[in-house]
Amino acid sequence: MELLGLYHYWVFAILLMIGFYAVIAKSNLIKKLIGLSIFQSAVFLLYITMGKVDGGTAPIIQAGVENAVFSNPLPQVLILTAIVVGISTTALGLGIVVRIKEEYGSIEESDIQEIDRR
Amino acid sequence: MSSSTAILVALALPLVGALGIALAARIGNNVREGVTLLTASALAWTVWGLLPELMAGGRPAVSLAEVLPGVEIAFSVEPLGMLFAALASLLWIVNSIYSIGYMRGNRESHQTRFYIFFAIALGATMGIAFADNLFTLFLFYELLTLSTYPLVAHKGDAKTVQSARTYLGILLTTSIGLLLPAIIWTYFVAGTGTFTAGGILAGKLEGPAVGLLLGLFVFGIGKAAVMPVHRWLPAAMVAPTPVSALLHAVAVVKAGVFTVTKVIVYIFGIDFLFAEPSGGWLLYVTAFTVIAASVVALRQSNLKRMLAYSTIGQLSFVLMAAAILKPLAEIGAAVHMVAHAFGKITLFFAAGAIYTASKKTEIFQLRGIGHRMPWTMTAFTIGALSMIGVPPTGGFVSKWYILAGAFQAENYIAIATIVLSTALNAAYFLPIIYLAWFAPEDKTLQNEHGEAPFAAVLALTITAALTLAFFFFNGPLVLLEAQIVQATP
Amino acid sequence: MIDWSVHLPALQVIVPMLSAPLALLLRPRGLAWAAAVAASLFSFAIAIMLTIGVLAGRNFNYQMGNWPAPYGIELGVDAFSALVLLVITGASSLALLAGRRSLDSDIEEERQPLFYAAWLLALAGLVGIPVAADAFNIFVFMEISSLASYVLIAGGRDRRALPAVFKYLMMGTIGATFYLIGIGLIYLMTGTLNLADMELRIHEVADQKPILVAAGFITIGLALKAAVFPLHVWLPNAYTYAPNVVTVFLAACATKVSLYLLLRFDFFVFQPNLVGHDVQFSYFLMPLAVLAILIASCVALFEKNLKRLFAYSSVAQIGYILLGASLVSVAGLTASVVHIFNHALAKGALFLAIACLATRVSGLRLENISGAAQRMPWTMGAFALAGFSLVGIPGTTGFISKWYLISAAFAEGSIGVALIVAIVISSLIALAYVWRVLEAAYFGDINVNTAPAGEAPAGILTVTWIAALANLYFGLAPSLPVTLASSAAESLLRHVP
Amino acid sequence: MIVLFGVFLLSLMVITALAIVRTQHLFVAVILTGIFSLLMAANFFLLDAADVALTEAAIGAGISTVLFLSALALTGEHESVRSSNRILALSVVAVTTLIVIYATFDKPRFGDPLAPVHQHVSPWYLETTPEAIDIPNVVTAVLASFRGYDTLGEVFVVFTAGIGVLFLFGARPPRNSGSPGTRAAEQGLGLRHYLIPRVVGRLLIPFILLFGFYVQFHGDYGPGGGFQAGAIIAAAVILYALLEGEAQALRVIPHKLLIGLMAGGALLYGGVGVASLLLGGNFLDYSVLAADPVAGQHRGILLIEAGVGITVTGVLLSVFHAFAGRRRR
Repeated sequence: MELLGLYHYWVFAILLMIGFYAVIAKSNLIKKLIGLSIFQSAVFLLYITMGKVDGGTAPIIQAGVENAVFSNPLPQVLILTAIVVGISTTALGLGIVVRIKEEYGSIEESDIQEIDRR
Repeated sequence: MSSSTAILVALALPLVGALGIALAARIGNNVREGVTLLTASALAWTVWGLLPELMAGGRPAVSLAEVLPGVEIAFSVEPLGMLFAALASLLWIVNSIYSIGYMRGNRESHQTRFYIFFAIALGATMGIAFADNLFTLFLFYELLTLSTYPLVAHKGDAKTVQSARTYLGILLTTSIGLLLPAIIWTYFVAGTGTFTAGGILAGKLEGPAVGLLLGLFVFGIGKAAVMPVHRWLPAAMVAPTPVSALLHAVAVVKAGVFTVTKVIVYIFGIDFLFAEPSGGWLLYVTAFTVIAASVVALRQSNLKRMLAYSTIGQLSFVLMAAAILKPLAEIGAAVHMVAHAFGKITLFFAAGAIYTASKKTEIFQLRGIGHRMPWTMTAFTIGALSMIGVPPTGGFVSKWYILAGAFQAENYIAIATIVLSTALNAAYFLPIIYLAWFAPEDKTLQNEHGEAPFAAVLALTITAALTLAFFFFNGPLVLLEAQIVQATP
Repeated sequence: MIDWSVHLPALQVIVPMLSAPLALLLRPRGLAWAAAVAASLFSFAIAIMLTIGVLAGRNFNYQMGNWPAPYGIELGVDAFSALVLLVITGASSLALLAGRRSLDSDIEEERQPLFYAAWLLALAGLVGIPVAADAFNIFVFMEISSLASYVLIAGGRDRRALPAVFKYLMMGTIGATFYLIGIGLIYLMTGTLNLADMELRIHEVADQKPILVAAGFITIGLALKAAVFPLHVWLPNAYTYAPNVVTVFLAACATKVSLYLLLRFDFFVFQPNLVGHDVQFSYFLMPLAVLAILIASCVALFEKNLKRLFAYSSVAQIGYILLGASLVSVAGLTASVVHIFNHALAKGALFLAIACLATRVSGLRLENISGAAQRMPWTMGAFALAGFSLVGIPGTTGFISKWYLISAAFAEGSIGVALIVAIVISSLIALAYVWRVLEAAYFGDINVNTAPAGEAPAGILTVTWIAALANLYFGLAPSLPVTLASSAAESLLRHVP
Repeated sequence: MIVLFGVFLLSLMVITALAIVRTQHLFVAVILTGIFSLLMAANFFLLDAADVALTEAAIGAGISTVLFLSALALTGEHESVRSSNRILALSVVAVTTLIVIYATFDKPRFGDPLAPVHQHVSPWYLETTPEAIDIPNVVTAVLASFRGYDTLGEVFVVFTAGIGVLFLFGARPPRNSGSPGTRAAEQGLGLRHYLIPRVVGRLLIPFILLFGFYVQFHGDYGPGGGFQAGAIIAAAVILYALLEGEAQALRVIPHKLLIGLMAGGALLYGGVGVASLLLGGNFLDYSVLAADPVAGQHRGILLIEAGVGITVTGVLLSVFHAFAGRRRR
């Protein structure tokens, strides 16, 4: 269990790294957005991981079941919110990318900089 | 009118006047000039009305607002400020008369703007004169800089704008870069910036820090034109002559030396500074400026530029007198401010009158001009003699006091500087007088002209008369200024 | 009878927030503007009432849904938040009042309801942050304000607005996510999200590595959003290509809110708990602040596009705010907080004046406004006044900030002197770049092709002058911001051991 | 067993993420992102986060993929430049990762019931929910009531995104190149000519809708709620649009109605808050909505969940139509 816990945190770190790398290094705007959503997903993982309790179940209280162990509901609530925030950002980002394509004819950052410099 | 009301009225009058000028300009030019003259007279009347109370030892004061804790906008009248305000307000009347002649004679554009900013500049001058603390002083100091900028850049062509940029650049750079930290430092160390007889820094600061703070003040107050921050003054000569005459021979530059003197007397305290060796450099720097400026003046061919360098020398002369740090010399400094004001404004008026009548700007063009413009050149001669310090002119009186102070302090550098600068002054003024009166006219030049417009001649006659009168009637002034040093505990 | 004054903190947020969908539904379309103005003015009024309450010594705490903190979400308003609220709602109201015509020309009529709805959302998001006392709630409102700001900036006519927004979106989201990671780590160690509760419980955390890392993530994340040098790269283009009144709004308050948060977090949560954090905080921020002040000012000096020029100037001014905070003293923090207020006034007025110029001049470049003052004397007058305030000429708000900042630096001894030199140099550079504009406008030759035809419309001009005169008023009678700021500084420092 | 499964899922996620970054084919990348989200959802499920898993599946794998694909249709599917500033990226990323891993050393043990996270606030939620709100799903209770203000904010985030996309696409494209006629016709028809998808789709849509409503109203008892339901209902309509064509879908739910839904849901949520204000409570204090506080909570949660569902449906559909209705030039 201990190892699994650390593994979760490390996967969080690795996913964070992969997403962050894509955001910085990729020139394609869509790819950047994909990177951004991986980056955010990693954070979701961090929160949900910390909410887990050994032997717990989803925090839904059932009648007649006594002494059930529940996982922590709060991180789940927070991440529910964060997921929705994430999709909102992605949607807006995609909208901007489409508009950039219409105006510039390209969605490569390097091309756009080139066009603006002219 | 109570005296504290009088202070506020003196501050507000020029601003109200500026508004009045703007409105009157819609009616007509004569009304506009009428408003200017009216404002100037009312101001002089108000300011001079304060004089009796001052002579009796009163110190009227008024506080407007506390901007920050311990930092107020407050005003008070003390002898130095009274002297400065009285001088500026009196000369504004004369200068306004002159302006009418000059501006119309030269068909200058934007005359309304000119009169408006002139009035604002005078308002700022009053604020500086009556400021009760460093903060208030700084406020009006910057206002003066900004309000004179449009006057300097009046012509608006590329060369003028370039000069005006130098003007503004140096004045604002020094004030924000050096004066402001100095002021905040003072408040930080002393907890206050109120001008107090005997100074406020004694015991709060010591060692090299004193010299450093003094340096921040002296060079931060760029208007005092101590070398090397003097370059703005020749640059400002692109302005119309009335501006050069009142502002750059009296109001602005005197605001500079006035501020430095006030800082020395009321912030440092002369005894504290005298006892503190790290402040001694001021004497050498000013002495150097006196000599160097005079040498440069000697080499100028443009009349106004020569006068500008002469002003730089004379300003440092006042500061050097203050830096002797002896009572007689302090009085001499104050008296010299007045004497130089009368003399220099006369000289500028004359230069402007020559330009208006003949469009001549260079010294070598002045051969024999005395016969065409006898009034003007007589006044010029009186002004020049006062600069050199020949009796019976005002310049003699002040040099006398300063020399006495220097002997009192046994300060041989000061004595030598005074002697040498007198010789140099003579060396650059006497040739002009000689050319004007005794040299034959240059026939190749267009010489068909007479005197300048009546208003201009009237003005310069008045100031020349004042220069002479000051030699005989300086008693009350000396009495008044003696209060500064008496008040020192 | 309901005592509405209790509900003020909640109303501050929900008034603009709920007005947004209403503005979207309004017919005819012209009403959207009116609705936005009304909502904005209303929230300005609420901010004023909150300020009055705070000045009277009242403490506003509000339990959302009546659930006790730290279980429910708490709102709280103190002097610091009141000042930031005033800035936000004031800037929004002025910009909206000024902006009708200007926006009409930037944005097609059918898109306007959407635009005003986005504006109100941005306003709601921005005011939601200073009001909130819950770390995660702050994140939610940060996102509302960010997303809405992206929309507002994307309304710019120039197509370069789009890549600028995209960059802003990327960096903003990374900043917010960093913040979220930091909050997560703190939550992991303390089990709470309420700021006050957090402060108490971090004490009990035995090992502080995660907290230290959290401090790093939160500081960097917020620094990204606050455009702290060198994380400012999104700012210049975003401000430059946004519609002019949007620039007014955002330049006055968007980065300020993040700075507010940065200070609040560092002083309320980290300083009291992390050993030596004050020193780390200073060593981290002070060099950045000085670099920001000097480098950004220099860039501004050589910039020819007016809006970008002042955008870089904003980066430098953010440096001033940080510099004061990095001294970790009452005087320094007072300087910081006062400057948040004063800079908003100066920059707001400047960008309003630029918006005025934009009504008559196309392509806001230095060469295009040559001689503009002759045709637009009122506009340039306001511009000059606001410019003086930016430089710090006495009698204007900028001077008050400089006064406090330099006073605070004097207390620091020899480092202080170096800081003063930096402040003074950058003030002089500011003078130079403001003057360059003024000189072009006042003494440049009129170019027949590009010169403005006449003065800006009276409406926008009036608002601009109100903003410009506010610079003068608060320069001569600064007791309101100074009182709020010094009380904010004291409450911030009370948390430092 | 679960441990092994967890490790397997996590490893798969890392591999997928790497593949996403490496591929130059954006279509592949998007589909992989969908798979990534599904893996993530499965992992959430393992970690007892049923609600989050459902949301991640519906939004991350479903809606997000649809949006990416519609954007790709407008922008092109190939990434032409590989990486621009790799060194900078690698160094920034490396530093960040090291810091994160440094932080993990002192983290409480995974799943430790005594960890501070589980000690302070969360037991209170678990204890208070049965008595004060009386619904089984504690996540819903926290989401809708204890932290209802966050959720209100969240609805407005979604609303903002909807407004944003509509605003962006309200601008006319600069040039009308290409052949709009054929393209429009194509779009208008959808998959109407393909029999099998059409029949299968038609069969599916009612069930999807039904499931959506179930998730909406069953959120108090099991995993689910407005966000998930909104996403699912939107998915049903999107499927309909794919089958019958854009135009037909818009005929069923016209544009104006969509905007009404967007604004209406948000207003409904806010309105509940204002109502509780007017009834003498604090903002979003549902207890005052009925004579009995618990009944009031029930009523409040029902209404705000409805508001959430309405807004999410409205926004997602508006965004979808905005993308789909845009012509590629």
